[in-house]
Amino acid sequence: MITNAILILLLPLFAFVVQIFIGKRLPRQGDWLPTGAIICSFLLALPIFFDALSNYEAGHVVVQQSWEWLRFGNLEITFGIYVDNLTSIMLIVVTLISSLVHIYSIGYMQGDERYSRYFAYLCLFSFAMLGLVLVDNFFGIYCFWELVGLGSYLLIGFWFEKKSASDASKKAFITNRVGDVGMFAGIMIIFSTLGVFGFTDVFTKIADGGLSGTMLTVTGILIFFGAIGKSAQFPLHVWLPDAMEGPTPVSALIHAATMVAAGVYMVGRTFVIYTEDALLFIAIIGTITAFMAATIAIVQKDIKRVLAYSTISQLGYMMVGLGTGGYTAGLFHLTTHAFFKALLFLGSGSVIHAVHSQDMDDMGGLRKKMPITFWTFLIGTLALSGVPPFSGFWSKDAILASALEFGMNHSAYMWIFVAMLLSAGITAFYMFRLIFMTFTGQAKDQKKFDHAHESPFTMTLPLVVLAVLSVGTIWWGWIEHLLAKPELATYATVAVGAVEHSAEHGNAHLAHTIALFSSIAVAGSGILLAAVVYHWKKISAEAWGSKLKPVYNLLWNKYYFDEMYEATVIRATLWKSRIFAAFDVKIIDGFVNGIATVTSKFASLQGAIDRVGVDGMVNGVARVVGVFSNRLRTIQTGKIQTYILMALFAVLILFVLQQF
Amino acid sequence: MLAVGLNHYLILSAILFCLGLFSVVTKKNAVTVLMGVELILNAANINFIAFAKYVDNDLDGQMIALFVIVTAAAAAAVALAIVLNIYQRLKSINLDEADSLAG
Amino acid sequence: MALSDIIRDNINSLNYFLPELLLTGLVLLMIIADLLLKKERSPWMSIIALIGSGVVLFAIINQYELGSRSIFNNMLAVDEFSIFFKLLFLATTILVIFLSIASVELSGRSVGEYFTLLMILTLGLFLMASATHMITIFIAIELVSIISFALVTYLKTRRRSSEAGLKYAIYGAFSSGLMLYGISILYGLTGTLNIYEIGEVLAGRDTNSLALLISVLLIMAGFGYKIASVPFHFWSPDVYEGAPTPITAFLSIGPKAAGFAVIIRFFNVALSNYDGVAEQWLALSNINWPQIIAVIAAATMTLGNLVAIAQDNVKRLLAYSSIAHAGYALLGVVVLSSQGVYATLFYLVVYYFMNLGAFFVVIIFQDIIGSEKIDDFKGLASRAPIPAIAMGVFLFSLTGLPPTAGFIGKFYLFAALIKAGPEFYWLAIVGLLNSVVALYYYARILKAMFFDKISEGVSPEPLKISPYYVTLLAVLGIPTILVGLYWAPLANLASHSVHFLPTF
Amino acid sequence: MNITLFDTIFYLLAFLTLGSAAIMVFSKNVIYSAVGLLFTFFGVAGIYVLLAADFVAVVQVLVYVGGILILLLFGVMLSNKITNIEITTETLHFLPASLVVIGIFVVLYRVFITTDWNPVGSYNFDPTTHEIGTLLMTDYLIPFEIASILLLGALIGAAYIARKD
Repeated sequence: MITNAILILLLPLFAFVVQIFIGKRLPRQGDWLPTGAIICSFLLALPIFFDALSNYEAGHVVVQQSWEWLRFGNLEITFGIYVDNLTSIMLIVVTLISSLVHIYSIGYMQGDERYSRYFAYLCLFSFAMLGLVLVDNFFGIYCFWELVGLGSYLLIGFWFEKKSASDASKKAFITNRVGDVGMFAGIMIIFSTLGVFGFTDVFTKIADGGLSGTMLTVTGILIFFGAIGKSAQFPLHVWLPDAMEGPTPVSALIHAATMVAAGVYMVGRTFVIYTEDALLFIAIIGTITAFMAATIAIVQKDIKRVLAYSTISQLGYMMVGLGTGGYTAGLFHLTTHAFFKALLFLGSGSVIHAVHSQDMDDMGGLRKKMPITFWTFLIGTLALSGVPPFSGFWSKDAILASALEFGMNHSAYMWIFVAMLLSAGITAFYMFRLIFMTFTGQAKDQKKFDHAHESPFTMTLPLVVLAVLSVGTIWWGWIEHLLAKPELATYATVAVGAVEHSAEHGNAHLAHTIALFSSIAVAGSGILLAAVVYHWKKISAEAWGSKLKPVYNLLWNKYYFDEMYEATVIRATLWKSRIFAAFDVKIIDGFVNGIATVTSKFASLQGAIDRVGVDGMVNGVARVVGVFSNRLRTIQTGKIQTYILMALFAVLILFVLQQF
Repeated sequence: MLAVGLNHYLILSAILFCLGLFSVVTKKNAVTVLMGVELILNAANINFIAFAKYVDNDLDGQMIALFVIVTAAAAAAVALAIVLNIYQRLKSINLDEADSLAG
Repeated sequence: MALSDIIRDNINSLNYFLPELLLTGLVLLMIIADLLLKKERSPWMSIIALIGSGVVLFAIINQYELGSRSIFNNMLAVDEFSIFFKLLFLATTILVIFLSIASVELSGRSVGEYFTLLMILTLGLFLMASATHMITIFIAIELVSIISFALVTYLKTRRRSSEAGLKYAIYGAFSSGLMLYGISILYGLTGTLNIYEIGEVLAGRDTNSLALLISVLLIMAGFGYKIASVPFHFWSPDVYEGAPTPITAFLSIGPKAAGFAVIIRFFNVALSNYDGVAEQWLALSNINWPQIIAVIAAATMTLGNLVAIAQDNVKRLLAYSSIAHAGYALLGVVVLSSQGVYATLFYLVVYYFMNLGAFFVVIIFQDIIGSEKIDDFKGLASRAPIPAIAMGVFLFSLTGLPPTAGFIGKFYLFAALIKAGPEFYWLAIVGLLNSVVALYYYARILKAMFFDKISEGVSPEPLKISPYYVTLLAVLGIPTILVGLYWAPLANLASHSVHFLPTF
Repeated sequence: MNITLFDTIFYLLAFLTLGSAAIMVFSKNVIYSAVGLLFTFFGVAGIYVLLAADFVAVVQVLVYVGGILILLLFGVMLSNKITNIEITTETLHFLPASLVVIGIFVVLYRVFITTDWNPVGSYNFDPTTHEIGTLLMTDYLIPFEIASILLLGALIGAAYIARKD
């Protein structure tokens, strides 16, 4: 098993190295090599997964091995591989979707001038993602975390000739980095207080009371910052919709199934370190994200952007699941969502490939032209909308139940459930809006419509596979026995007193029942409303849009988040930097000029000294005036003496500061 | 107070030091600025020699003063060569005119 | 000590002084060779310099076997700490010689003086790293400064170079004056110039903290000038921009690292007591100098990073980034633990690779397209992929992203800082925030190179990059990544080098 | 308290030093400044003698007056047209400079006055030349040698920069 795990990781790396250097010279530009490597990784992951599945116990560890990597002062850093049930699920998800995306890309990217480079990047990304999943410590997860960021940066900006693409990649990178800094700080706190990096070691030490109380809450929230960035949670969600500028298969891989899920995975992996307060924080962030993104998705016209906002929204769901204590539910949704969202993205890619446009106003009636795409897409939509018996229904239902149960236990937070329920309805609405605008009705752009055709085999095959999986992962039982909510207490080596199990099972059953029916109800009404508006056209969307102009504008402008960031963060940074650049120029000048008037008396005094002094006899009085006007005029930047003066001033300031 | 002791030398040196600083910061002419630097170095040397006599009672302070004089000569030579070079470029040795590198 | 003993000690010391002696011999040899050859652009001078450096390298490595010793009556120390720095300096010199051979900027100038001065400068750096007496510290710093003035002005017919030299000379003379005044006050307080004795006297007696404070601040003006830390950094952007680029690259590493060597040795030996059990120094009770350095470090990285954002000249941008990195490296000095010193040493080596690399890419592009402006870097990735990718690696490393060496370096620094306790948490936060800001301007260069379209009117033809350049890029780029993945050997070297006299 | 001859000489020298330094600093004519500096150097040399540093005083006169000052004057001459009568220098940011420098003076004054310097205070007026010569060849051998390299390097550098080619 350990060999499997290592090979899973190394195969893509090997393929990447070969591909980046000599890929262009290989037959078919080397596309078979990364594809083959990742498929091999998938095949190698299967035994691990079945081992986990057949072992029938939660908390089962398939592989755990670590090696001393280096010494760090007087303690050693180990670097190892840790595969438990959660990892085995993630391995399957990542390798499977990555394989399908590779295959799909062979068709989609055909003829691109950097075809071989594309596969190299894709492979690099897969490697990073697999490393992130397999690694057994915080240090390693951070390294791979950044590597994933790098991979996505390269892929989003792949068509860098488009300015929007290169801007988007930069935005994604920087936004992610903001979150990463928090995560880095959190890891630093863990390392400096506990002195270890390994997950198990850290959990053990925390369970033994090495870190607790507010400090632990803060640490948890800081680490969660990383997930806020990577999983596009409020308020760092702004990068994901822009990231749709990348090639569509990339969107499917990165922005549906893997990278954005990394944040959720990380929270799941480190679940036990979150205190109740930290979990509440996670849940609230998740709720805001889920609701806000869902409402924005209603008004989008770009097919990929609808899916992007829906992804953000669903990620919010997962966070709510985790935050309200529905550990299994959150991670279950991660799995099901990975499949059906990848399906939706690849399906939209197929549509875009056919009509050469991302704007839904250019589509319509495509059902007959592209039957495979339509039917698979429909399955994905039903899953996402939460229609039974498709997979999304079960996982979303579980999250709603968990939120409701949380609300029942803490009535102040009932609004989380309500917001989630509303979002579920909205989700169904905008997804069917998408279906109606794209696949049914009349073609809006006849020329594009005539040109449209079903996609090649390499592209439809992944669609079918994913559609099967979207139906097939419906059985909730398997995941329930694989993933049980971990308890911190199990890691304790010393007794810390009885742990109170506050779970009130009386509510659990009731919550499930209520959630089940209410979620079906809202999904149904969402779909119905979409049909009324966009299929039968009983209600005019435009009329309502103009009636609710302010709301529409708010949504259309995505709650003005980009503008807000532009206005505050980015501009403030630039502004600050300009101030500092001007520091050399302005401060001393201002200092001088500002008090110039006040000091003209001093000036004349100085003039008097000059007159009676030695040089006063040489130079006339008239000169003194010139000296002063000159002096006031010419103090400018780049002058070495201004620098010296400021250095002296700083010494004085430091001296005075130290006095107090 | 009038009888000369260590403090008198130190205050003498402090005044010389400040005059040197003032000259370095305010004079436009590069040569005058270098003169100001020499004042600063002289002020430090007075300190060294005074401390050598009153505190250390040894020659350490005098030795460093000697080395300071030597390095001052070397620095002055190179600095003046640079000043002459600037004069050939700008036809001026006013420091405030050498400000094309800025920001 | 009897006179004969002192003389015997001097003679015995020669054995430990071999690298410096060889370097001096090399300098003399080069002066003679220059007179004999006297042919413009003769490659012989650089070859002699390289062979000589190779010999010196062996002599330095040989010093490890001789063991630690204080030589020339406590004027200099030969210990792992100084050997580490000597190796770093020699590596810098060798690489700068290679860069200078390639540089178009320097062609047409007589090379004899250039390489001779470069070797004298290296000697000065060696002495800075091992000086243990205020006289040797002062005179070594002066040696480095004065020679650097000349080298910065080397393109004497170019206005930028002349102006940079002038500013550097004026500022250098001024700051050494301040430092000297500080030393004189310290001498008055302790009655000695030997840093070991200064440490003993200060530890044994309750000195006036006010006097000690002003003296330390003034001395820090001299040291801070060498490492270009705020508020003594003002000269550096102007000088870096104006100097010939190989010299800029040299200045941003050699004297800077030497400044760190002096700072660490001076502050840890003269102004702290060592606690062997905790592997930690304790600052003297009557002066809280770590606090001062912490403030300086925070200001240095913040200012460097913020101002860098507004730059549009890559060389100047790298100058500000180099200021910021001095701030990061100071984090290891603040905490006063051997782990901190070790982190700083590690960081300096990492910085050596990534910074020299970045400057080298600038040299390449400057030679080919004749510009250092970010705007002129647009679309270079498609015209010259190898330097562009190398630049990507160096900039990622400077940003501190894994899996590059820069990340590991920063990691050690922050780990040491946080381990030192809550007193410096604020500094860690400042540092972390800075690393976000840093990303922004490094990404600007990358964006220009990789994502922007080639400006109109510029031919999109691929640029010819000679194999010589590619080799040098590989020499700098591969370690930048390799150290990021497996840094144990370097970490061992760094931790081994924390030992300085008096040994503990 | 009696004012001895020794003290009188000190005050005279101090007045000479500071007075001529002030002329150097506040004069607008560079030549005047140079003359002021000349007398400052002499004054400082006298102070050295008072402090029992006869050798240093001689070196001060030789190197500063005979070397550095001449160099500076060359600098003045070469960087101005001799026919131009107004060899002047103007001043920059006078006021902030005054404030900062006065601040520094106040700090230094306070420090010097309040510090207990632990003076041992035995006066010896033995000529120091012999002892300094010995020290230069023994204890201070290495700085002495570095200084020679320093001068060599400065020579090469200065010659390169100043020569026309």
